[in-house]
Parts: sequence; C-alpha cells; structure tokens
Amino acid sequence: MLGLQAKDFRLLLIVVAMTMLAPFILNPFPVNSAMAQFNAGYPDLMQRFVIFGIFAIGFNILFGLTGYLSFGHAAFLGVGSYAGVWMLKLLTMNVVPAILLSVIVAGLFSVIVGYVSLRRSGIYFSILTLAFAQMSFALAYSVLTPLTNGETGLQLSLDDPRVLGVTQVDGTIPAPHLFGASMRASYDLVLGGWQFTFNVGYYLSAVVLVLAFYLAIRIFRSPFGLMLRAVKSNQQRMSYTGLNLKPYMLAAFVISGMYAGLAGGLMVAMDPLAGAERMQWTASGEVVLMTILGGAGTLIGPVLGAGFIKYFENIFSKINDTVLHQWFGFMPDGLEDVVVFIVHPFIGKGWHLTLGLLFMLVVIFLPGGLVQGGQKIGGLFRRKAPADDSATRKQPAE
Amino acid sequence: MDAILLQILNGLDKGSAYALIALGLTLIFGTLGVVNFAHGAIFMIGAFCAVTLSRLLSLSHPSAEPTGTDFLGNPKFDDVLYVNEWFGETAGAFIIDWSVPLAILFAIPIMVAVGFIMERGLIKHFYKRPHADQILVTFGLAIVLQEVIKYFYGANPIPTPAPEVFRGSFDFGVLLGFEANAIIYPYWRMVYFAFALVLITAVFGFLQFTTFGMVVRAGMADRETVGLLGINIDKRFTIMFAIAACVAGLAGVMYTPINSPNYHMGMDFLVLSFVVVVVGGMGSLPGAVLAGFLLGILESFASMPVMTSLIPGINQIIIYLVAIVVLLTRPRGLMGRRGVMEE
Amino acid sequence: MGILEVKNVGKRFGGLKALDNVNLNVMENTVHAIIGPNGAGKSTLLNCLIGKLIPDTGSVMFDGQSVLGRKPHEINQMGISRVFQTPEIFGDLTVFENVMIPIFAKRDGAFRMHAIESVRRETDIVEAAEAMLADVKMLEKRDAHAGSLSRGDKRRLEMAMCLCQQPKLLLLDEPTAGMARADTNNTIDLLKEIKASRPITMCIIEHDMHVVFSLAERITVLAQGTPLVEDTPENIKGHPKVKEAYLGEAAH
Amino acid sequence: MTKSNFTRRGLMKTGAGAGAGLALPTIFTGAVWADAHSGFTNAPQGDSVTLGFNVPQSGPYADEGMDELRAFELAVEHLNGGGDGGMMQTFSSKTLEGNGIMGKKVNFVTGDTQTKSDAARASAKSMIEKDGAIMISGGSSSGVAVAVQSLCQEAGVIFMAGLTHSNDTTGKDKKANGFRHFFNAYMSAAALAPVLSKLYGDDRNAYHLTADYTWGWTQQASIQAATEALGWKTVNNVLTPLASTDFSSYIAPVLNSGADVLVLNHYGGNMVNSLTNAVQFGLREKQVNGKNFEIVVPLYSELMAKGAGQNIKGIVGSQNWDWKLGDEGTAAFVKSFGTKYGFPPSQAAHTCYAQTLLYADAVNRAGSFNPCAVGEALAGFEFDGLGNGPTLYRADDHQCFKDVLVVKGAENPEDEFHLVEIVEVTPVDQVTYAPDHEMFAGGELGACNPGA
Repeated sequence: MLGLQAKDFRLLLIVVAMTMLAPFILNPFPVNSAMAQFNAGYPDLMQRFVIFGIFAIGFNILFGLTGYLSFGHAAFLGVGSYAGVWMLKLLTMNVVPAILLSVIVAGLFSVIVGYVSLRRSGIYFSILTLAFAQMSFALAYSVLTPLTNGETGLQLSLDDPRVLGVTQVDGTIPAPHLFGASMRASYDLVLGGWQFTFNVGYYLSAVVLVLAFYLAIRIFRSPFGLMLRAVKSNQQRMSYTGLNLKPYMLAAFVISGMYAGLAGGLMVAMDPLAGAERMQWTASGEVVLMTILGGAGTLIGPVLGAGFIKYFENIFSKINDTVLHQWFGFMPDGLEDVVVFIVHPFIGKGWHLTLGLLFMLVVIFLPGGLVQGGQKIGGLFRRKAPADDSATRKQPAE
Repeated sequence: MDAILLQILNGLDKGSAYALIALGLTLIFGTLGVVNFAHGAIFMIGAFCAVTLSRLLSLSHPSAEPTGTDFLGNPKFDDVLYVNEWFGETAGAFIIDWSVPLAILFAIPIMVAVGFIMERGLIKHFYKRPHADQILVTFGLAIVLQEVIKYFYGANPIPTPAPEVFRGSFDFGVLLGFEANAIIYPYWRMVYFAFALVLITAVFGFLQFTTFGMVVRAGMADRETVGLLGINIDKRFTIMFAIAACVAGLAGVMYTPINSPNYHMGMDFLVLSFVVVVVGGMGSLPGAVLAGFLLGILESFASMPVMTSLIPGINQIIIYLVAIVVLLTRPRGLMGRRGVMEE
Repeated sequence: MGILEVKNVGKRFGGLKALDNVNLNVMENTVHAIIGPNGAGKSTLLNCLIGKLIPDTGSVMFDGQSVLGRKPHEINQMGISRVFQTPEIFGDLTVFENVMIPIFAKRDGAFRMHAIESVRRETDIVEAAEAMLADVKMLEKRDAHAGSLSRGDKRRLEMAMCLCQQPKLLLLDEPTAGMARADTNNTIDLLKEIKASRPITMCIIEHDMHVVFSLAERITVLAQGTPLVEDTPENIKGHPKVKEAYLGEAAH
Repeated sequence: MTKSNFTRRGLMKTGAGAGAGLALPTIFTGAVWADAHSGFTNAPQGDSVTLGFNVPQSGPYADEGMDELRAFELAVEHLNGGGDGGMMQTFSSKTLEGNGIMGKKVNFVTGDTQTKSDAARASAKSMIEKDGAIMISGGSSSGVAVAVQSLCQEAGVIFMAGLTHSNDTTGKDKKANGFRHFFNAYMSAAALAPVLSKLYGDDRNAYHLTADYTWGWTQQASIQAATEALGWKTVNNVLTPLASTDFSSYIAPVLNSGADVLVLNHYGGNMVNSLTNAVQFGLREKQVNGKNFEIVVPLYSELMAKGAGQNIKGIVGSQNWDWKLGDEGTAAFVKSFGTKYGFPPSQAAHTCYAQTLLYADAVNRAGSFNPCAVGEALAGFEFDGLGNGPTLYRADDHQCFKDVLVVKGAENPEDEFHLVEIVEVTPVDQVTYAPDHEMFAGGELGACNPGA
C-alpha cells in the first residue's frame, strides 16, 4: 500500500492512529480526578509532541542512517523559525508561506553548514556543526538583534506591515491561520467526566507529521537510504564501489536540515515567537537525546523519544507540593508527609533529576532505546500468541 | 603593547581552566574511548568540595545567651564556631580563611572515589557500546549530579573567597616599566596558573616516567595489543579515570575563588572543553593543553574593544570560529592522531 | 597495447624512494601478478593505481585514460574494481544489500538522488543481485548480516560485489593474506572459476607464491621499488634474480 | 467552524460524579461557551478560580523563582483567608476580605520557565489550556516576561509581570493585558544619578560593561543618559557575551582607560561574576585621577548580593523594594513571610505578592474576571500600603510609579539578611517619565483581548 511493504504500512497506520486519536490517548483521566495532572491532551503539548517528532525524524535520517552525529541541528530549527515569523510579519498570517519559507531557509543554511562540516567525519564533524550552531545562537542573541529581537525572541507586533493581510484587528494581532482556519481554534468534546480537545493547529501539525513520517519511510527503503546506511557501514568500500560519498552525505544533511526547518516553521505557526535559545547547544543536544532515547536508526523511535522528553518537561515540571498533598491526602498525616518528602525532589523543580535518571535507566536496561522496550513487551505478548509471524525480525526494528 | 601583554596574562588563567578540564577529558577519550559528558559535572563537584569544606569548617552552635533580636523581633543567638572553640579565635579564623587551599586535601580522596565509583559502577559497562549510548548515559549522569548539588546547595552562586593574603592584585606593569595600573593581575589567578602548571606537569611526568604511565600510553596507542600482552589494562584504566576525575576536581576546587561556584558551572564548561579537546586533537594530551591555552588567550584578545569594534560580536564566537578554522586546515586538530574517534 | 599501462612511475616519501621508474603493462583478459618481498613497493604501486596516492613522476593510463588525480570512486567508475587484503564489505547490511549497492553504482553512476523509489521495486537490480549471489553460491545467505559471515564468505561476497560491476580490471591486494591453507585453496578455485566463466583482466598483488603460480599468466617481480623482471610463471620460477630477491624469504 | 481561542478545562466541578462517565456525549464548542459565560478565556466556573504562577525553577535563577513561588503561595493563602492576612491589612483598597476573589476560592498551578522564552511560553500555555488559569504571573527576566506577556495578550488572560526590569516590558513591548509592578532600568538610573553625584561628585569618567542583550542595552542607555546629565563622561561601553563566566579580560583594561567608575550592567550570575572579578583585580583599592575607584551595579538583588559575598561591600545600586523599609505594609509582609519561611522576603517575592493582591483587588473592584474589566480597574489605579508608598498604575503603559530605593552593600553585615543597607529612598517624582519618552517609544498597548 502506498508503495510500502506490509510491515511499514502497518507502522504508518499506527502512527496515523496515534496522531489522529491523540486527544483521546493523551487524556486518559477524568478532568477532576487526581490523576488529571498526568493528562497531556491539551493543544500546546500535543503540538509540541508532533513538532519535535518531526524534528527528531529528520535528525534520525542523518544520524540514524549515516551515523554522522550533528550537534548543531537546532540551528536549522531556529533559522527556520525566524524565517517563518518574518513571513508572518511581512506577508500574511496564513501559515503556508511561513512554513514553506522556513523549510527553504533552513535548507539553504544547511547546505552551507553541511558543505563545510562534511569535510570531516566522526567527532570532528560533530564539533564543526556544534560550532556553527553556537555561533548562530550567540549572534542571534546579541549582534543580530535587529533580525532576531535577541533575548526576547522575534515576535509579532501591532505595526507589522503584512502585505497580503491585515496589520491588526481592533488593536489585536490576528492569529495565524490556514486559509481561514485559526491555528488556535479548538473543539471541546465532553464525555462524562472526560474532556477531549481537538485543536486545528494540532491537526495541521499531525498531518504534517504523518506526511513527514511517510516520507521518512520511503527514504529509509529507497536506494538513497541504502546508500546512506552503506556510508555508516563502510566508507572505504563505498568509494571503491564507485559511489561519491559527498553528495549523498550533503543530501542527507540538507534533507534533515529541512525537516528541522519544517519543525521550526510549524512551531511559529502554532505560536508566532522565535527565541534564540532554540539554537543553543542544549536544544541540539535535546534532539540527539530524543533520537538515542527512542532508538537511533529506527523509524518510530525518534518520535517516541521526542514525546517522552517533552512529556516530562511539561508535565513533571508542573507537579508541586500542593498537588502531592492532594494525591496522598488519603494517607495518615505522618505517612503523607514522609511520602511527599520522598517524592518531592523528583517533581516540580526536580523534573530534570527524574529525566536524568530515566536517561540512565533506559540506556542501561534498553540498549536499543524505547523501541527495544516496546519490542520486549511485544515479545511477551507474542509468546502467548505465537500466531504472529513477524516475531522473527533480524534487523533492528524499523 | 601593554594591552596585549595584559590579555595574554588574562588568557593564561582562562586557558589553565580549559587545559585542566580538557586534559582529564582527553585522558578518558584517549584511554577509554568514552565520550564523557559528565566531565563538566566532575569539575563542578570539585568546586563544591571547596564549598562543603568551608561549610564544615564554619559549623557552629548557637550562643547560650541571646545577643539581639532578629528581623521578626524574636531573640537572636550568635553562631559560635566550633573551630574557634577548639583552636582559638586566631587559629580558627586562619583555618576558615584558608579553606580553599585546604580543600585540595579534602577533595583528592573524594574525587578519586567519585572517579572510581563512576568507572566501576557505570562507565565500565559502556566501553563496547556505541558512542551514542555513552553520550546518553553520561549526559543523564551529569544531569543527576548537578540536580543533586542543586537540591542541597541551591541554584545561587556561593561565594568562596581566597585566603586573605591572595586577595587583591599585583602590578606587573610597573615591573616591566609601564605606568602604574597598566597591567594588573590578581594574586589568586597567579596561584591558579602556577597550580595548573604543577598539575599538568605532574600528569605528564606520571605518564612519561612511570611504568604505569608507559602501559597506559601504550594502551592509548593500541589498546588491543596491550591487552594481548596479558597486562590487565582494565584496572589501569580505572585508575586513569580516577586520575582524570581528580585533575578536573582539583581544577574546580581552585577555581572557586575566581568565580563563585553554582550547580550548572559544569555544563557551562562542558561544551567549551569538548571544543578544546577536539581542537587540540583527539587522543593528544599535549594537544589538549596547547589548545586550552591557545583558546584562552584568543578569547581574551577577542574581548578587546579594538577587536569588537572591528568585528562586532567576535568575542561571542571566537572560540567556535577558531575551532572551525583549525579543523578545516588541520583535519585532526592541532596534534591529533589518525583514526581516533573518526567514525 | 595493455589495458593498464604504468610508465616511469616514481614516488618518494621524504628520503625514501618507494617507487623508482616502474613500467608495467597489463594485457586485457590476462591474470597479471605483481610479486616482491616486503618493502618492495607493492602497496605503494597499488595505491598509485587506485588514486589513493599520486606518483611524483610518470603516468598511469587505464583504457586510454589517465587515472592520476582522480578520486577512488571515479577510478572505479572507469572500470577498476578492487579486492582488499582484509575483505571490505558493508558489515551492517545484509548480503543481498551488499551486492545491490555496486549494481546501483554501475547503473546510476557515482551519485543519484533516488530517495522515494523503493529498493524492492528496482526489479532489474534485484534480479541482477540474485543472479550474482546464485553465481557465487551465496543465495541462501542473502538475508544474513554481512558482518556475521565467515572470513571465507566475506571474501567471496567481496568478490561478488566487485564482479557485479563487470569491471574491466579487477585489482586484488593479497587476497589470501592471513588465510589458512584450505581457505587459500578455496579462494584460488573461486578465482579460477571467475576467470573461466567470463572474460576478465585481473591484477594480483601477492606474497604467496602458491597463489601466484596457480593463477597468473604474467608475473612482474618488484624489488626495492623497481620491476626486476616480467615474464611467464614458468620462466620466473627459475629466474636467478628472483631467487636472489627472495633469498631468506623462502619460508613464505 | 466555531472558534475559541485557547480551550479551557475545569468544566464539571459539579456533577463529575462517577456514573456520569457513561452519559451521552455533549459537545461544547467555544462559541457555546462564550455565549453562556460572558465571553472571555477561562471564565471561572463553580466556586474556585485558578491562577498560574510561572517562575524559573531550573537554570541560574531557580532560587529567585523559588522565592517568588513562596510569595505566591503566601498571597493565595492570605486571599483565601489563611494566615495573618499580610499586606491585605495595610492595602489601601479594602475589597479583599479573605474569602478568595469575588468569593471564589483561589487555586494555583505552577510551572517552570527555565528562563527561556520558549519554555516559559510552553509552560504558560499549559496553564491556560490545561489548567484553565485566568491570570499568569511571575518570571525573573525580561526576555521571558515580554514573551509571556505577548502570549497572554494573544490568549486573552491577564499577565502580572514578576521581576522584569527592562524598559521594553512597558515600553516598546507593552501590551494591554500586561501589567508591571516592578521598576525599570530608566527608574534605576534616575534614582541612582543624584545619589552618585552626592557620593562620587559630578566629575567622573565611567566605564560600562554591559550584558550583550536587550535588558543590558536598555540598562546601559538609561544609566549613561542619567550620569551624563550629571556631567559624567562615558569612557567606554563594552558588551560582554551572556555566556561569559570569567570577565577578567573585560575588567583588566578598565584601570588603564582613564575611567574612575565602573558600571556593571549585569544581572544574576553575570553580575556576581563580573563584580567578583572586578574586586579580585583590586579595582576598589585603586586611585585614578586622584579619586577612589568606584563600582556601581545599577540593579541589585538580595540573591546576587549573597552570591557575590564580601565583594559587594560599599557598592551602590538600586532596588524596587527592601524588607528593611520601615512602613507598615512592608512590616506586615515581612512578618507573615518571615514567620512562614524563616527568612525575610526578597524584592522578587515582594513584587509577586503585591501583583497577586493587586490582581485580586482589581477583579473585586471590577466585579468580573473579564481581562478587559480587570485591566480597566488596574489602569490608572492609585494605591498605598503595599510597601512602596503611594503608587500609581499608569494607564498609558501599565507601569507602576513609586519610590525607588538606592542601596549599598553593607560594610559589616550583622547577618546574611543585612547584606545591603538602604542609602536613600528616591521619591516617585524623580523617577517618573513621560509615556512617550524615547527609551519607551515604539510600541502600543493595543486593545485588551478577552480571548474567546
């Protein structure tokens, strides 16, 4: 189907189902229950899940296939964001031109960075990409402030010219839209104690994610993808087989940079502000972690990794002691305090600690990332139901 | 001229810090082939050894009689320091004043233990794993370490002054015939530079002149062969890791009077020290030291107003610019060896 | 008129003269061996042929075109394939994928952006790869990871990868180095088979006399960077100069 | 398609009983919502209202963020009738009676800004979209404040800025839904200038080190203008990268430049390090042009003073508020904060506490949670008893105008709470500027946005 093998098509269907039903999947708890804190089905976080998913998918095309570890990929996302915001400021609040320009600008920037950085391999390549990204960040924060609005981040203002749109509507800035459908528009569906939110911006991002994921599958299964895996495996044999590494690597780098730009463009389409921190090395490191955590070189892994990290950042950081006391309120007072005291360091301001511990646990116990964890669980079920013939997979899950 | 001399001096102590951290990092790279993202955190732990010691030395109990009222109007009790009680006021004050240098003695066993536990407990299991896994696990470890420190010491910087005698600055300019105040340099930074030189020399001497060092150097060059000789290289590498941790930790201890330590100082140095190591060339100890000082001095030059007015923002990007230029002209950094971490 | 013509090639490394005035002519559809004691300059010569080194003097012409200054992939695209001392294959890929890659390279050239098509739908490539695997009797291992093959199979796979490009010249760099006798004999048989099944030119750099005399039709003896003699195996066997050059190396 | 800007939550405070889960689906859309409920984002349902406190909990300003959080918790406690009522007793407006806001119990949610614009907006959005927060407050840096302020404008909720000192927050980036109680760079400079003149004379040469980002620039421009009006000369202004940890190469050339005053336009970790380095280089003991060399830090905070330790002795700067002020509002606040937490509050805590009360009071006076009504109640509001003396929330730019403190690092602090001492309280008239002052020009408030 769609030019995919059955296995890949099944994976695509899973992703489609996951993204389209996300408002249900991510809101498993009734609004007023104590566990509602763990609901993630609100527009902003759902958007973030898929946007960072796209970013990680793109990064994985470079890192997962070729093994070249770029430590400056956030620069492309940042550059794309700036381009997108400028488009929203100058042209129209329709998000299509903004997203397109984000992709193009990020692509061009990655041609430059890639052309230079790909002259080296291994850690030397990583440091070159890191250097470019850090320079972009430092300059965007300071010298390039007229272009980037520095510390605050580039944002819309009430006097943007907007050639193909309106500058302001009664003293407010118009919202980004897709041919009239506002990115912020949402439906709420209330089912008993549950509430599910369907947001236009999220569904736009989700459709883009599905397309990006489909494209990634095609790339993975294409001769081009095969060549990229060959680069990772043996560069010497590759050139003595008459293949020119450089254009292959550059193409992979640029495709992956354009994915980052796409993510950046979507980000500003959802929320029209581009901050310089988006390009800092920590942001580049984050996508590396997402990819490794999910499972580098696998198709679905990076998306899972992105969801994992964003979930902790947004959900765990918001749990405070008041919430804890609510949760454990049923316990006797003394015990309640003890439990709160024990849990306290890991939530709220301690969310970093939890994340760090989980990084270590995952990499120690699941060397193949979250995907391997999924396979292990899947394996348990298969043992019970041996009818499923796909259990014998030799390659790492793809 | 004096401005240039001044910036060379400034570059030296910045370079000392870079060189010391990079030295430990490259020892671990070179000997163990591990990308250690927790190295910055080790530097930070070293700095907090100094903080901890000064806290320990300042342990006190409240005075018997209230000496006034606190901000809420409640009776307030003075803190009576145990050191003062035990050693007398003068000696007590002296000990507290010298807490940073004393922390070196305090830090050595702690850092060795930290290095030993890290290597045996965690890093050891990742030698054969891909670099990606090493990055993930050491990054996770770095986060955990710094969050633990944040939990106990807060996020605010903690002032840890140098001993009284080393405060203030020395006027080099007068010595060299310039006018007064042209080239001033703080005493503690001189101490730091000298300390760095001693430490670097010690590490080099150790590797150069002891059999232990020879085996380790041979292991850096060709791990498998040395393994084949039946030498237990793993045990030596554990010790090497502990030494690397110690070097970074001591660099951190002595750094505290220069800038008040905080929990994320390790991350601030981490990326820079990676750049230093790579610019120096993977697997090359002299390269790391050279690149540390070189980048420190260039960074100082770039901060001169003349430079920033010439190229706005040059002080923001100089290190990365130099890294790019070096890596494009010298494929393996200044003194790197072929084949180390090129895949 | 040889397919590979090496004229007056010289190469120095600092004070060391690695190659000195080397002339060599490999005729089409022959197996030509280059032998010589350690340090005779065999590897340097090979590296000059495949673009890894550029000689200081002289010329290397292949099929009427100079190979000097060309990158390895360009030289391969001219029709020279290379077998390495230790088999160089794509260890992370399956055997089948290993064979497909050179076929792609042959069909599409050094670079082609075919990122959307599925590999499986490239029926001509798939068929050619299957045929080649059948040819070298590895079809049953098509889905195995190349890295997990035995050394002999790796060598066989590497040969297959070279052959499916239908090279005009196959360069073999000590193809049996470090092999057990049985493996060596297998390799010799394989090469003989290849030779018998199609018109092909081979140039073998080799240490092992047994291999050389089993396969070669012409032999060039290299010593201290210069060709000593070039002749048929029969004549080389008894040549006094060769014996002299190999004195003390009889053990090999 | 019916639209609603930003969804909300917390619908079924009533009847969320167990069996209801199987009831037939009902679909609420934004429009239905707006019709039924007065047409603004997150209109509180039932008997409670949710406020969102968005403070840095990780990163360099985490301690400051924690102090802000303490103040918020205290304010919520007081609003709900707990504790001793703090500054509610001294506040000139008497609408707050300890029964929540408009009779609704106050709940709050917290988030981590990480001192990054992106993360701060994500956190604020989650409070608005997921938790139904009607007001967002907090923040410890201007970049974050401006970013979150514009988000709140888009979303249609009120933003009560925490610690943000850049002129831009109520200057070119001001927003109708945003309000700032904290003072700004211009006010710092205006307050400091006369004191500097008195302490150091009018014939001085100043050397500026400035953090190379928007706040640093506005701070530097403000203080340069104010000191040059005194007759000071500006020798040089050197921009330092935000990521700098060691300022030695910027400090070392200062002495030889002919300057006799160093102005450090730095904040947080940058300030602690640059000041520590400056003292290390012995600048304070030097004589230049026959005068003692002096260092000025325009914006002070208790936590920075703590981080810099002994180095701040005698160094002059400005503050929005200090717990040692003698007025009864301050006394009441310090008492309740100190009793609860065991140490006096910081100025960041104070401004957050005051902002929460001001918001609650404005809602009560407006009789509505609608941001436009609240904004109207706050704009032009004059009040007293919140620690800074008589204060005006100016309608033109939503900036509070009040007295500004000039402080100095104490020579012999009696304890860690007395690191700074108040030198002077500069009256409000001296720090007031015209709304169209050139340093604040370029933006417009726009119309208030109720969302929905």
